[in-house]
Amino acid sequence: MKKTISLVAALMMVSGGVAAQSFDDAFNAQRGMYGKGHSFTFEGQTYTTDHPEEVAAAAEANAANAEALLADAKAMYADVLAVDFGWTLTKGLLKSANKALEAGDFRKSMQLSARAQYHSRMGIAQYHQSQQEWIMAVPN
Amino acid sequence: MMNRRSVLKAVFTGGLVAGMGVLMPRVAMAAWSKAAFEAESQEAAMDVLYSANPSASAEVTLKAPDIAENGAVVPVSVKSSLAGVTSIALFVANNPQPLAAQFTIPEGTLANVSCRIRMGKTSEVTAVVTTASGEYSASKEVKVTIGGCGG
Amino acid sequence: MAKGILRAKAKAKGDNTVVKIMAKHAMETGNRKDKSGQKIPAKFIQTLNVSYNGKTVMETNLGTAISKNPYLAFTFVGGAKGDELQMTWTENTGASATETAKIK
Amino acid sequence: MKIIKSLLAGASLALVASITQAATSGNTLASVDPEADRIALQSFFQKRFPQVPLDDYVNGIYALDSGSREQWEEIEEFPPYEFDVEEGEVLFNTAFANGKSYADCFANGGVGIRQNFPRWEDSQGKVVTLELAINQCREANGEKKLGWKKGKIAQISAYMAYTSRDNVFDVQIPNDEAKAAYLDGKQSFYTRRGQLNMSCANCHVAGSKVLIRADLPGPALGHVTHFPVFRSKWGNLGTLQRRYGGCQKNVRGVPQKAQSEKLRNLEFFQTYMSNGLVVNGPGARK
Repeated sequence: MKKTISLVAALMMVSGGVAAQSFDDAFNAQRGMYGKGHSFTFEGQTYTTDHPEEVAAAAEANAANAEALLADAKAMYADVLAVDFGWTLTKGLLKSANKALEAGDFRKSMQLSARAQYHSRMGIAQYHQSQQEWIMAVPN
Repeated sequence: MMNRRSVLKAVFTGGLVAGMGVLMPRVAMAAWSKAAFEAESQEAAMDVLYSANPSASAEVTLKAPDIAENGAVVPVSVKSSLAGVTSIALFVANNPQPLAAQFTIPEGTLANVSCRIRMGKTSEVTAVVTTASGEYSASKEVKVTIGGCGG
Repeated sequence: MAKGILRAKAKAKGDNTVVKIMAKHAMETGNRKDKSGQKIPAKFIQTLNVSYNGKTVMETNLGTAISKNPYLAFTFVGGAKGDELQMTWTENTGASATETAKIK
Repeated sequence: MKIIKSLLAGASLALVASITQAATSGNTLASVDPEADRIALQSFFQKRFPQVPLDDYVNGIYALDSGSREQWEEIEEFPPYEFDVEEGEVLFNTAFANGKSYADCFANGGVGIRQNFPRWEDSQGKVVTLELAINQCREANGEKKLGWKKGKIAQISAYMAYTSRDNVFDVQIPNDEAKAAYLDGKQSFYTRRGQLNMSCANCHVAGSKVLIRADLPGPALGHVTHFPVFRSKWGNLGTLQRRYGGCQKNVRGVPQKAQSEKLRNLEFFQTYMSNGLVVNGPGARK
């Protein structure tokens, strides 16, 4: 299963479909090669390979941050369901994040919320991408 | 085809029903043998049913798939060109209870039966054919895979 | 429709009759658990015997390794179109019945 | 551009690499041409599996996988759905409380009409699948709706398919509204969903010769002709829309609701693709 998912990640990076390297391409290439927590430069600027969700999850672990992150993740899950592109594991992540929050394990809750939010962001991206690209898969 | 040894063994292993079945005049096969059907290894089940280990024979044909489409429904056929076949039994070595079925073949019925069996995992499937001169067998490994999506 | 659990297709072919029988039965092994984690008790067909003109043409002892909706096919010498087969099944629970089918 | 993509993404995108943008049928109401789509899909499969006759696609995966086919033929000796067809017939012929029955709702008394579903219903402005029509019939006669995925509705549908065996699928697209529904179904079929980012077509068109663990996916051509199916995995009979939900879950997507507009349109598109093939439902599958 791991293998499939990394392939999926690879598919995600080609979203732009432009030959010249865009920021997304650069980000994804760096992320693919070095994982999170790595710095790279793109057009003279320095960036890290962290997803926005990972940056949010790395904030101070406290009740307020965990609650805010969970609320964001839930809102984005509602958004992805509205376009009918939800992923199956997201609901469980949100549930676990809620549990961890109630148990006072803020760090864990934030990490779970971040993953859930990443799923939903990707689902929404998938929706937009598919609107453009589905026709290319049709045989003729 | 049970002799005294297997009767004793059957009774000893708590297979009262099997024991009684064998003690009755042999009208075809014994009644449903609890000891044999509930035995948890193929060896134990065969011990209950047969006096000696069946010998492999090219005259027993076991038809079963190489890879089962679904372990819950595996079509299996057994036939034999041996003379005087009185019964056919099917074993799935790696099932929790390896004995799957026994078929009594009265005179006038061909030694050729088909059924569908359950297989928990990849296993040797063995068909044992009983004739007046003893037991003969054929085996085949049937692979049971974890399905992908299923068509 | 007061039909039994057995369906049979018996066809006279030359001197022989080809019999195919399927039973509508879950063949519960006793190893499965239901949603609440309780073991579902074993409930399966133990024997299925077929006779023609008062003569047994097939006797079977079945175990839990027989699939759901058990299937049995065999061929016997004799039998003619329009004749009847008697099929008797017994469950491990003691339930039992005899059903009939016509040779076609 | 496509080359870059397949280089980047490796094996799974390579599947798409040989496929170029549809020239004759497009992605707008004006440019979409269902008949061209259907012929293109047929020729895709005929090019890929030249030894498989077109008619054989009604057998689904068994048209392509000989090892499985042998077991399937063995199962078809006495298929597990026979009980369901029998029970479906009884249900079909049982009168409602008001004295009417299913036969009153359908053309030709409901016999031998499977090939005309799903159909575009102008009066309702939507695609009506056979199962939807069955439930509409019930409601029109004061009966409760049946569940969409299995049980009685599948049995009735199985009986109706059984009476239609060997009839040639003839799904009609009578107007632009119907065409829009078709286009929506077509888009769904080629749209990637779920965490695994896969579309129906990834497996059932491009991937039709790629093993998924030990399984070959069934070819999209003839895909719907044998439903409802008795799947050994389910241990009972289920409708096409039950299977759709299962597929969407398999790619880790939140499944769309059975008989939702999206899935009805998908069934409309898929069945149109199988126009010209015969009804051979119900079927037995692994």
